[in-house]
Amino acid sequence: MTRRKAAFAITCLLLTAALCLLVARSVHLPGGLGEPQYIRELASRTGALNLVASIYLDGRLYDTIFELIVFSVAVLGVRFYLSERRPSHRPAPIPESHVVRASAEALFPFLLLLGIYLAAYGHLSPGGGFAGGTVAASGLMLCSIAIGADAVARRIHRPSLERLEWALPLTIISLAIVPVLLGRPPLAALFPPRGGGGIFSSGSILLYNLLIGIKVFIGSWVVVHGFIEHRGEI
Amino acid sequence: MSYSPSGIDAAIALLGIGILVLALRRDLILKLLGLGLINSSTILFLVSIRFTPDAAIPILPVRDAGIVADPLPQAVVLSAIVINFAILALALVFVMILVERYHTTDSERIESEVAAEQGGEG
Amino acid sequence: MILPLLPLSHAFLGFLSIAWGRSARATLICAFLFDAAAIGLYYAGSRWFGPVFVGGWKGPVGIALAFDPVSLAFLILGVLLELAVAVYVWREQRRPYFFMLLHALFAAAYALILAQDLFNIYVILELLTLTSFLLVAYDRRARQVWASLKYLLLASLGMSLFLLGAAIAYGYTGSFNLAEIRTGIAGSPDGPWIAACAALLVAGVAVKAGIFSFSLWLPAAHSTASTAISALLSGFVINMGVVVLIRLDSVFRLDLPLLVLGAVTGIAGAAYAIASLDVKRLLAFSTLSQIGYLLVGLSLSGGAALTGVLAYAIAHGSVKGLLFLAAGESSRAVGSTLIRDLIGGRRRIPTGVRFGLLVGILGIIGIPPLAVYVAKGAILASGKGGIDQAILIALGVGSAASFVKLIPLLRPWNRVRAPSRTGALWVLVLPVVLFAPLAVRLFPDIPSPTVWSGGFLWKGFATIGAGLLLGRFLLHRPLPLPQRIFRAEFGVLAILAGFLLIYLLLGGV
Amino acid sequence: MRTALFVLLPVIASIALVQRRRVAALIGMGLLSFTLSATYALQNAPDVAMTEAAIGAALVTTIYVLAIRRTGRLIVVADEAPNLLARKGERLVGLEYEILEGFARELGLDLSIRFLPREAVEASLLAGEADLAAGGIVRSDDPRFRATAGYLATSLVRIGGGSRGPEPPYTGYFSELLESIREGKEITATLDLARFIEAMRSGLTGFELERLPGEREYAFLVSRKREGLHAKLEGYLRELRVGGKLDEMIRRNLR
Repeated sequence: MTRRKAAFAITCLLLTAALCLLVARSVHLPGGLGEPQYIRELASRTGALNLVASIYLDGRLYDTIFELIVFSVAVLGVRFYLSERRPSHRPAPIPESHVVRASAEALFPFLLLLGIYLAAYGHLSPGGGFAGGTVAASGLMLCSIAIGADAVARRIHRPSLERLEWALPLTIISLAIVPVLLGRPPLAALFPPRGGGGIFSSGSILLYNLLIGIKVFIGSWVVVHGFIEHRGEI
Repeated sequence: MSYSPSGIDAAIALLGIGILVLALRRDLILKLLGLGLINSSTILFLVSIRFTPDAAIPILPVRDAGIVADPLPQAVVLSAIVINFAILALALVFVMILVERYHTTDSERIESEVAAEQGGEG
Repeated sequence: MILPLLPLSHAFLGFLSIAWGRSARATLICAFLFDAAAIGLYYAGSRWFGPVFVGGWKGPVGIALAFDPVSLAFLILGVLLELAVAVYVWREQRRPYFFMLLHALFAAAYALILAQDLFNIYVILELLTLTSFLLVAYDRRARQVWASLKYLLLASLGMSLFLLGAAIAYGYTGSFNLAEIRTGIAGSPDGPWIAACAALLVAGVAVKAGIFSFSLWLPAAHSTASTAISALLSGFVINMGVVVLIRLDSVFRLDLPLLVLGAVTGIAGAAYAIASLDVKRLLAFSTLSQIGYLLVGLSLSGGAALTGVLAYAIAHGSVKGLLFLAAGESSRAVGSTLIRDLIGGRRRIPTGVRFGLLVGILGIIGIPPLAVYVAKGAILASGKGGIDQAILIALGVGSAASFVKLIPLLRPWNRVRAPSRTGALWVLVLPVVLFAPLAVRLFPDIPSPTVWSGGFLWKGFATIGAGLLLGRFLLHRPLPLPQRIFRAEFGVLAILAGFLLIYLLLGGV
Repeated sequence: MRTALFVLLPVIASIALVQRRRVAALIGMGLLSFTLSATYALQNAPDVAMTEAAIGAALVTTIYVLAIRRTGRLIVVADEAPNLLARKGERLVGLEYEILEGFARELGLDLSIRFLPREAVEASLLAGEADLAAGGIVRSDDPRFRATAGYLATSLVRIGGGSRGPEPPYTGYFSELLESIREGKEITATLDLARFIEAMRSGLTGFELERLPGEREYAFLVSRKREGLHAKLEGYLRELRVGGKLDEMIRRNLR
């Protein structure tokens, strides 16, 4: 039995090493390939300063929408697969601490604002809807640690939360389809870019960033709340 | 000439470690961590593959008309990170369901118990 | 122009079905009508089906979509199974989330048949993995959850390898677009990266495509899922891996790896199917062996063979969907999925279900007027003779031999009246029976005179006869096949070994 | 700087993933994510760095930490007993529940209560599936278990010429028994005071009732092998009794 295990481990080791060496051996990219040609077009077409956001929410919006579907399906899935399992035991309560509570109260508005800023300025500086939504949700998580998840959950209107879970992806998909009705290619930008580097400079990227931010804020909170209710089950 | 590792080398090393952990550790949590490592390694690989040392970050305006780093791999990597998170959350929920049923996270023990159940049905 | 709407409308309906709650099942009918309308528009010669860059972006930034014969064939198969599944689950009390998953699955599948961009394919494959993973475990039974978690672990590893391959392709050609990668390769046809890139991409997809040694998770997942889901996964979703392989085959020269992988998959699948005691497991392994047939057909490339492959995918998909639905209904009537119990309790299997089983089994072993015979003939006709011809015939023998065990179930004459859901079976029986006349319209490339010539008919019957004899011979002689390889820990090992095999076959060393 | 990080990454990963303890591995992986994030920032990818820090490092580590159990569990098997250990909506309430929760907290364990049919409770404890058995168990001299000192006095009532032997006093769940009583079915059982009162409330009439002689007490059962746990629980109960806390709990739960 142990010999079989050792043989198994050695085979794994050899095959993994072979894979890594083969990949490493065949990839020799010269550094300094220079600037890709599409960059000039990118900047002028979307009006966004952040080129990554231009690609993520305009050029490759189609990928992003599928990614958002993956995220939404997963969030709904976490709720669905946890919902019919009442916690099999009551986990020990998180110990109360005044320090944690005070710092959570101080940090929560700050994190929320930071999240909104990251989402709203995603086309001008690094950040974007996903990072912003997560940062804002982390403020909520901090509160659940400080004053208890149930207390936080009680203050959130559950039906409207559940409605938003499907309404936001529906809105985003509809926004992607709308250009067809206007006679343009699907998933084209909704508004023309204004340029100039202001907050409304980049057509629809701001809108998408905000919608994704809210979606991610809710989604990651739902996931984390589910895990808090079922904490310590593994 | 002295050798200095690039991001690609680091990514491939991480990939190897991740695969070994996925294959050899029996605990499901560690398997998932190994999978996370594999996913991270592909992300590092993508970010490194067109890396140019003296390029500027892909946010305009670019200082002194230098070249800009390729934003495309960076944009697609964002999708990959989110997808990996989504899948991990569901995998953890499934591990919870398995633990509730079999009281263990040892993959080989779960496998044996599942096989025994199937045998029992026949 | 409307290409992105095909998948996006499904995603839309998916979220809508959560909103509609109790009447969620109606969205399935909406989706079916929409897709059927799309096929109708295509045949009416609409110019909306031209290739398109989403959002009007060109170059590496934009995502290219195209609707070609491959897309059409798989769209038709998808619509067939969509209708069958919709009819099947109509009476079941399912939660809205179930319908949402179904829609997300179809959204991913229809996006995949249009995709021409490696990263787009990666994202879609992840969505496909996620939804099939959730659907397999939908009833939350521990066995299903474990099968589906194993699937997830291996599929995620596969997807990482795929993304690595895509990254290498991007690094060298500066684009994820398949056409631009093809141009890039044509520019420097013997770069050392090409073999590694192709091997990573193929290994990644092979995990999803049900190719042997990569897809060791498949039998457990396909056989433990609930009936409708098994039919959908085995009939349709598994083909999505084949779609990606067809796309990759147009960029890299994959003939040799596909031939070898196809032969191994076909033979191993048939061997394990012959040894199965459980009807759903038998069907799942038979899927493996049929995928092997598809890959061998694909390795023959060339126009006619590709048409044959597409015809085969539709034929096999509808037959396998039919078989899974009929087997599911039979085991519901008998109360067990073991073949022994099914044969013992066959008096309880309703007549309609038994008729479905009859058509399915005759169809899958390749009895002439039915679907699979035509498609097999089309693939055989394009073979150059020699080794691949021999492999194709051996696989045909194996697939006939796998079903010998089920022959005692085929007694349609004694009438059994019992409530059963035969509506969905009819949806699939019709295309299986009427495939031959339809194929003339669908696939004008199929050389009908050759397929229906005396020599081919003779060959077909001889293959089936040999298969039946082999199956009869092996009926009470259990094959000594290792069952340990289906355990979780072997999956990773098998993927690594498969990667090395492909790399060597591509001449990478 | 970059090169140093590239060397550091595999080192952190290999140290993290050979750890025996999951928590240690998890902390290592969290650290790795932050290092990766720094690497991305140094490779001209600020957006990726931010997303990796927010999702890959923070969110992923959070859900892992929440999901895995850092503490052990105190597994208790029981059948529901009104006012002692009962479900109220989704919560658990009752005297025994308060005692057990306090005890589990003192041990630093998570309390996990599994409800079983009455006849399966002792068997489960014997099979080593649980640490304690609870749920209105009347103290007896069963040699297979260690019973704690009684925490509350009670008595036994036999209904309908029920079982004379010690165990089980009834079969199935108590809630099923109540259901049968409400439907007016014939039942035979031996009930303790708490359950008997509940049964009367549910309309138990027209049965032959017999109060068994002798003073009885409610207690917890511990497996014979778990001497240490038994001693700790005895100590905890003694503490509650001496401090007057027990009386207060009894008053609160059994008005």
